[in-house]
Amino acid sequence: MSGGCDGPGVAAAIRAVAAAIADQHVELTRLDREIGDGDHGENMNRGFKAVVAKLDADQGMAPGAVLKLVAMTLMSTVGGASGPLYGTAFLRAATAVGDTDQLDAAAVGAALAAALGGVQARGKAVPGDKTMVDALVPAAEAAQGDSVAEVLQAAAAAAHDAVATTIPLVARKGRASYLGERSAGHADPGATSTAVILGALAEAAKG
Amino acid sequence: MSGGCDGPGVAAAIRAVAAAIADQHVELTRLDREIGDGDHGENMNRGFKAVVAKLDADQGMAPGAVLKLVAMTLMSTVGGASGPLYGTAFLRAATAVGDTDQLDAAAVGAALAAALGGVQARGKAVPGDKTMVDALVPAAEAAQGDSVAEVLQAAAAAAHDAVATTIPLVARKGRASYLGERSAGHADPGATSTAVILGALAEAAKG
Amino acid sequence: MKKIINDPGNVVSEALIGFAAAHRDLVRVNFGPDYIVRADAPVSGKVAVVSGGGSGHEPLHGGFVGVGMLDAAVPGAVFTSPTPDAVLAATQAANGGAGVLHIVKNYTGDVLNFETAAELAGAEDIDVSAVVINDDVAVEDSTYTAGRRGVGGTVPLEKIAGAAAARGDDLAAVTAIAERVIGNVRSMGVALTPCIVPHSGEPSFVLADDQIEMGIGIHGEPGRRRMKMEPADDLVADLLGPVVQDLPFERGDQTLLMVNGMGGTPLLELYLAYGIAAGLLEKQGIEVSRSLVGNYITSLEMQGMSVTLLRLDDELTQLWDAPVHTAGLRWGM
Amino acid sequence: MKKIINDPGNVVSEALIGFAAAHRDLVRVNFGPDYIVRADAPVSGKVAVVSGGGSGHEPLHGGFVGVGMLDAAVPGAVFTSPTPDAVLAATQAANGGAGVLHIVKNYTGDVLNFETAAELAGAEDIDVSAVVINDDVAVEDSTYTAGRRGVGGTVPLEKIAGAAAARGDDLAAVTAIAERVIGNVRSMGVALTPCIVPHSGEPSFVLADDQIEMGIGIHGEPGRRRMKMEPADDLVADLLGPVVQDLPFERGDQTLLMVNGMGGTPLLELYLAYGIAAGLLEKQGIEVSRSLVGNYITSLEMQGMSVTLLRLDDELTQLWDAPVHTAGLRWGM
Ligand SMILES: Nc1ncnc2c1ncn2[C@@H]1O[C@H](COP(=O)(O)OP(=O)(O)O)[C@@H](O)[C@H]1O
Ligand SMILES: Nc1ncnc2c1ncn2[C@@H]1O[C@H](COP(=O)(O)OP(=O)(O)O)[C@@H](O)[C@H]1O
Ligand SMILES: [Mg+2]
Ligand SMILES: [Mg+2]
Ligand SMILES: [Mg+2]
Ligand SMILES: [Mg+2]
Repeated sequence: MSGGCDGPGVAAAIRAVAAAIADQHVELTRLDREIGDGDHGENMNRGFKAVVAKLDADQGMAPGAVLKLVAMTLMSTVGGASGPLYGTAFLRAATAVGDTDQLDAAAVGAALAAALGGVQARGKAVPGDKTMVDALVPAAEAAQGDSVAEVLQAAAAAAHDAVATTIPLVARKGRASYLGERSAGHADPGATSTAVILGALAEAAKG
Repeated sequence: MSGGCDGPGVAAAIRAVAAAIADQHVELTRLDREIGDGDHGENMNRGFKAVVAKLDADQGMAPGAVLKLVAMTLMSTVGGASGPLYGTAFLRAATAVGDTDQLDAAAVGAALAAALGGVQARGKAVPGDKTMVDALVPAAEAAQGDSVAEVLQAAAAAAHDAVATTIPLVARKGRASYLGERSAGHADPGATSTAVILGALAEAAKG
Repeated sequence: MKKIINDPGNVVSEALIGFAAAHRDLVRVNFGPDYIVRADAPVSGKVAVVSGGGSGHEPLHGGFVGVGMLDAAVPGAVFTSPTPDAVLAATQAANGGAGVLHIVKNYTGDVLNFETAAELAGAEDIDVSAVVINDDVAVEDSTYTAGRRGVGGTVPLEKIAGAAAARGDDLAAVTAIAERVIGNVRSMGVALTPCIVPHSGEPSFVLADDQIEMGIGIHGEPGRRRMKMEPADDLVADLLGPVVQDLPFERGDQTLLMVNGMGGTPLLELYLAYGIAAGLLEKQGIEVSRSLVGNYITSLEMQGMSVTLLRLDDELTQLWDAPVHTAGLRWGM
Repeated sequence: MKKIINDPGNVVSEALIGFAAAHRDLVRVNFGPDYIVRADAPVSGKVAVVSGGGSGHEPLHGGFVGVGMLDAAVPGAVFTSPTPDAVLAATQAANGGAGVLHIVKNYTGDVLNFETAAELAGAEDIDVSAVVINDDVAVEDSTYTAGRRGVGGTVPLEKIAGAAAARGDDLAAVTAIAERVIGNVRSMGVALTPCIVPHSGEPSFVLADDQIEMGIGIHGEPGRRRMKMEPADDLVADLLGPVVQDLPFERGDQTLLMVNGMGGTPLLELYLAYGIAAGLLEKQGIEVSRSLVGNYITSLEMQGMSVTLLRLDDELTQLWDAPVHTAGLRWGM
């Protein structure tokens, strides 16, 4: 991360995520209109805008504290299905990194695995259900490397590729499941936002 | 009138009116949509259909009785502004012809004048207000001739010509008045239905 | 046109069948001529309050038949005044011997048909008095028109006149109360979209995607002017301004504020508009002591709203608060 | 998109301002986090009933806060579940010491957010129990979906659970009554037109001029199938059939029949549909002993309707009849 993997570096990476979500929110909403209720981009954008405001107010936190702040803010501003899911993901990630001052490659990999575990514990989705889990599972598996940048790069690439794999799937969880066969042929909005988030983190880590 | 100007003849003429209204009701409604609430054709058609049903049930009435039956039926089936107005018109016409068995030219002229009087008493419209009065006034004035056919022919022609004169008028009575200046440029639905009625009567009288 | 109907010609009578079934504890419905009366009509010795008009404005008027409001309602075809024979029959069915008040909205058709019915009722020795509500300030020039239309104010008028009759006022007194409401109530409405009358099948008018019709009546009759859609703050100010100026309502007045939907506008938007209107009135020192938000006098599926303001005195407030039990308005019982 | 709003981002909070102003005798509204509570909350010693969900379904849920129904409601953004902190705050505000029942409609977002809130409330020693309503028979295959959605049945559920709490039942008993309602209520809906979420600005789906979406949820989620528009007789039969077969409702059952509008359908059409539904049930020997017709759980300005049938026993009937005073449902007081 440009500022390294200390607290400010993580905060900067989260700001990059907020910018990427702001950039993509119309597209995320469009995807959600196809197979959901047309609010996913709006939900995520509202959440990450609130995160940025909180980061502005409270600087100099350790990585874990930043992730916990993201978790609590998403939880209390996003709503919908994705709010508690991403909230839980960041909360578990925060717990995983503990109170270290500096994240390393292993810590990031562990955080990603914890995040995935949290999403699955809350949402009960399995791979193939056409949810964000379909992006998180390959991302967590791919999260290997010698540096934080490498780990995130690998995870982001895997998540990015996973988005396309959700297109043919018939949804079995979330609102899209009500479409049955009609949900096939569209990318899952939550898998897409997962790819956007990981992509922004990876970019930020490259510095 | 084909069957003469006795009761059955008048009844036959009224059936001809009903047929003409049925024929023109879509156009009357279209006109009313332009400057009213889009129901005039429907209202008149509902009324004259009911009239025909009553004529079927009760045959052999004298001219005055036929006109009174038309009046009461229109009054109780048309609704809107035109219902009580046409109802009153036919009621006054019935009173004017009295219990004669056979209408002559003078009786028809007097009936038309009485009808006009009734419409104006009820509706308080004066010529130029863009209402059925604008067709009835010239019709009553023109209602001259040696035979019933001639009288009705003259009245119908005057009413027919009067329809066009309502086009530039700004309405001052009825629903169209709410349009103010915007009511100009459209023929008045009630003046048009008056022309349709008189036209059908005149045709019937030709035999 | 997609409507939940069978034959467009039978919409009103089929809806009446459903209304009768849903509210059999409250009303009786007569078919041919069509009218709705209180289940316990006639109430002997009580002035009866009867109203009516074209259908398509539900819950008005049938939804206001019941204890403490209307004794009978006469529904015409959609947007078409009922006929005198139907009004007469409803008047007879409601008459409890103390006379009948006709509440008539000022539309030529309603006025003429109720007038004729009142003459017929008079011939049968029923005491009828009539009031004509004309609260629509959108009609600026009443000399060169059929006069101001009866719109939103009809709802508090029917409630308050009904309450006066329920407490035992005689016909002259109920009529006087009704006239007092008419003298103190003003309204204006706006349409965002047209509506489609079932038998016509065509929109009543056409508006561009960014256009609204300001000052609309309740049948899709045109209003003051077409204008560009604007934010709710401006829209509500444009409706409320002429309403307040007309009476005029003044600092210190106690009022009933009614924000009414035209049928197709979500309640969420109506509450939003109510908040704006209440805020504007507060700034002018006009107190809102009673309120009503919802779809009460509608134009089928039209999107839009109207604002009605009624100046209250203690007696009108009491009558507004009095118990009422109808399909469309209920409290205190 | 023409809507009576200012900034699409502020629709819910501006509507809450209006709601608070219009119903200050009935409710208090908290902003940030947003929730609505009874004016006299918490009612000490009474079980509190709390519900919530995305906005845009008004009067549900805020319109059902008051005496005899909900103690608090938590409105999310339009069509978006509220967040756990808001649900927690409402739970705290409503809690009178006898525990809190969460009424949750079965949508992933609602379930997850209420679950999280319940965990948080538990950590603060508030007794919370939750019921999840899933009455939408349009979802045929609940194994391969997020399960049946909570739709029209939510309205009688909130009324009856609220009445049980009002008569003094403890948390276990109120929960059991709520589960009994859920076990006996079934619904299905149809959309004639889509609706437009303010911040999206685009219709939730697109239907041809003669097409309808049968089995729709309350957010414009798709239903069982797209089909050609049909006469009301067929449409109502297509909605009622699956509802009756599912429980199944049987000859001799006493029921509450609710015909609900999706927000943009005229009341005239809803009554017409009610008449058809009541007639079909009568033919099957299913008795309609209570009824509700109107817009109670809506999808903004969507045109369409839903049919809900609840099998009643004496106790459920008594609880339905018990006094209620809320903005959206009121009787007996
Ligand atoms: N049970 C679940 N587990 C994991 N992810 C889920 C689950 N349900 C929904 N999602 C994700 O949430 C996304 C939708 O989020 P969003 O639109 O914000 O919420 P809502 O569906 O409540 O409107 C879906 O695209 C999907 O990826
Ligand atoms: N006061 C009046 N005097 C005479 N004719 C009138 C008056 N008011 C309205 N009309 C006539 O009635 C016609 C409209 O009739 P109709 O559409 O059936 O009734 P409504 O206006 O109640 O819908 C107008 O075109 C006009 O000719
Ligand atoms: Mg969504
Ligand atoms: Mg007309
Ligand atoms: Mg009309
Ligand atoms: Mg949502």
